[in-house]
Amino acid sequence: MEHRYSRQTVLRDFGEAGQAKLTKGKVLVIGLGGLGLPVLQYLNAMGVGTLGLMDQDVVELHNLQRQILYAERDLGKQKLDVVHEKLHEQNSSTILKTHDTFLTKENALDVIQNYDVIVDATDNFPTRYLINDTCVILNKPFVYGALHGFEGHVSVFNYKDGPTYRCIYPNMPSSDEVPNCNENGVLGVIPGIIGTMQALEVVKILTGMGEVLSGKLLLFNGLNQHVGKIAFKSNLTNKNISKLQEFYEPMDCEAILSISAKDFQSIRESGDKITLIDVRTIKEFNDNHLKEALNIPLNELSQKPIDEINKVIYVICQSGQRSKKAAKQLQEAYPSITFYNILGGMNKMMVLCP
Amino acid sequence: MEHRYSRQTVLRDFGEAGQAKLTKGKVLVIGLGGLGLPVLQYLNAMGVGTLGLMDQDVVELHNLQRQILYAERDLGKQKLDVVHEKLHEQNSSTILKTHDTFLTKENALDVIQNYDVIVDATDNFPTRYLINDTCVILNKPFVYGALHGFEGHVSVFNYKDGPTYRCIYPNMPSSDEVPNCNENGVLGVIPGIIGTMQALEVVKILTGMGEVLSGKLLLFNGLNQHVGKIAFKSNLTNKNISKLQEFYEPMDCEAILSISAKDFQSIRESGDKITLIDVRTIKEFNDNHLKEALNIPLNELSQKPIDEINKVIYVICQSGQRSKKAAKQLQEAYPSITFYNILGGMNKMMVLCP
Amino acid sequence: MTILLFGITKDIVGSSTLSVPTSSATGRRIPRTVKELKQFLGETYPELNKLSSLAVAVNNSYATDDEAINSYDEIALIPPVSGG
Amino acid sequence: MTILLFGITKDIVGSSTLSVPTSSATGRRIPRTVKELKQFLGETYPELNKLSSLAVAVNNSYATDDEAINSYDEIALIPPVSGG
Repeated sequence: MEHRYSRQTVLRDFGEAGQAKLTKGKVLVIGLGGLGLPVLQYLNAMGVGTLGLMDQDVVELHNLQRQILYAERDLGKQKLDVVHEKLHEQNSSTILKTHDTFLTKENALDVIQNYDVIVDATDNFPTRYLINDTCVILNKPFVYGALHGFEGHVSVFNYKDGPTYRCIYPNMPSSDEVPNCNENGVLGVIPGIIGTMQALEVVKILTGMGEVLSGKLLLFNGLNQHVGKIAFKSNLTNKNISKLQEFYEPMDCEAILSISAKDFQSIRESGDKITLIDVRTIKEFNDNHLKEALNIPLNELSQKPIDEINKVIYVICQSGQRSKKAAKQLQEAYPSITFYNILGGMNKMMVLCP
Repeated sequence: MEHRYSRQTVLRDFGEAGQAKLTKGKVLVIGLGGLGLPVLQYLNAMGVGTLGLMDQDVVELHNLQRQILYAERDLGKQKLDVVHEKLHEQNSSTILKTHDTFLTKENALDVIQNYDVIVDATDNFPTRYLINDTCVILNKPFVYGALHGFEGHVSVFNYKDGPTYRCIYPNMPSSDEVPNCNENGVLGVIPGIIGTMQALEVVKILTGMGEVLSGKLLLFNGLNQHVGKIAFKSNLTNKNISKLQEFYEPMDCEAILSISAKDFQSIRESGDKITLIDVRTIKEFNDNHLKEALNIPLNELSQKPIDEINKVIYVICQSGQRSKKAAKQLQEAYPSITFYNILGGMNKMMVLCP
Repeated sequence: MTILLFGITKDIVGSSTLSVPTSSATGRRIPRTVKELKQFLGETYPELNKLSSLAVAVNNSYATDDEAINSYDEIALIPPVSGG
Repeated sequence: MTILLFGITKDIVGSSTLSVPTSSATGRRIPRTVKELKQFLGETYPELNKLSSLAVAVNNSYATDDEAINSYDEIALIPPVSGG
């Protein structure tokens, strides 16, 4: 009587059969931001059996304006951890698989092959093209959503014989022609509208209910709630991709490499020589620090020259926030060095090596 | 630099001016269900200054399929409490006003006059008509959303000179012609799509940005993501309402009256004679109970006759869930008696009179 | 003429569209106004007659009972819905 | 002919629609294909020329560069967008 999904299983076009198909479904959501969160929250609520989560960012203040899963106390935490916890609390029956990485040319085929439907909830072109090409190679449908200001796009690419992302946008725009990574901003509620529409497409693909938005690009204009659809066709060249490109541009919008505290600890234990900059204040540093760390507080970073003999430099702070900023600043100043931000910072390191 | 709302204040048509208008805005959301939650979560994320919450239901298992704010551990809790806590954690700057009641003919004018925009996120016709009439009397715009299966409606009624709900649907349908209260079910993600569209209309009303969906009924069909708009005009008769009707049908979809534990304790302290039925098991009852309580376990309720000399009977259990069922069952069996469910049950009473 | 059905009307008819003949080959009277259309449909689907508050749109505009309809009009039946 | 602008094209032009003259009163050549339209617009808004991956829809269908356009066509410029 109090069946959890009774409000939807009662629907003639969905029913218990639809629910059973959701339970069997495996969906990977790439990106835990404005689009990925509503997709995950609704699919989890509705009873999709297996959900894959992939992201490596931490929760930042400017995320809160549209990423409604996060609370203020989550600032600085790994998105992956926060989302995993909240989704489990929301529906303990869902199998949640976490992928603590960004999507790369190296891992894309391995990860994506395990899922039935992929959701493109990223914020940058390189990852969108990588998702497209991987899905074409593996013959997986992917549900696309993207935003610009008050506008949004939704479509389902590579669904059965349907067209792909490259059938509308054959080549990746160069970085100076179209703003990347939300540089242009987005009204907070727009990703909610687009993300929920993406979740609906996932449900239609998994259950076979209704008409999948394949071969049509939905254009939403938030200023007047106008919804248009553009029809487009498959271009066989784009359906015949057999391997990934040699090169997709850096995936992380903020272009900072990162390393988990655990992996960093393994490197420390390997005995290799490490260059580690701790960007906390002198006081914090004096309270506790890793023995190989060199202290350069964040606000002094621009005055202190870095020895360019280093190939790799790790950067740490208390939680991973200031070190991210520092790594970004250093990466711009010293392009010949590779900087890694240590995720979770001293907070995580203290747990690993108390 | 790390401005919380930077992703939207950077938008030319919104800007710091739009943000300042949101901060000043006062929005009442009536109903903390499938529609009300995404409206509140996005308006809270975006920085609307004052949000009013109104509902008196508890979280039930079948809510979780679409009401993504709730976690499994919230089952049985008052929606109002859970939503208040989560919204505060999400944005501690928002002024949250809780209205621990359903909207009634008695309180509607008093409550609604304090807000700039009203969001109709209810699940029944009587409340929709009451909201409409109150907003017409007080000259407030209200953002309407409603659902049926895979479909949804969105519109803004009574916006400036624009038409009202009665300009499309002049009279309340009788209870046997159109299903009320989700009897027909709804696909979990549809309220997410409609609710986020409602939130967008609130933002447009508060900021003056874009075109408000006034004089147009948006029809969303989830099966094919088709969005249509029907134009309609004001009918002056409907704009000239000057007082509420004598009677709107019972507001709570499940038609059970309830009383807060605090109010019930006041009645106890007043010394009036009270008839109280405790529907917990004999064991629970023996462990602890209120001294005037009569024990009839829920599963024996149908066998034990109730004395119809009582005009009012209060019903209690541990958390308020079983007593709600019991009150419903009793109300149907004894229409001449008025049954009240004690919200929060013994859990709340124990705090009030340990 | 084709009629789009929403909400409970779709459930009553069991389909999201309905075709109404525009020639009198069947001998039935062809509806010329919104009111006649409602009556026409009510004969086949008596449950539609119960809907006291049924909105009808002609070419995406709300239409009153006396509005004329033609075979090329786009017509939609939009009953109130209550879910939330 | 009226052109609907989306994404960055709207930002470049500063409006959500753009009107292109369909008579040659101005002496400028009237665009007859999608490609000519892009060139025509690029003369007024040089930043549009930078968009290597700009989709154009004619009457709600994706159109290739050599597709013919007429004054009564509904045209939309739809550049890729990246936000998420």
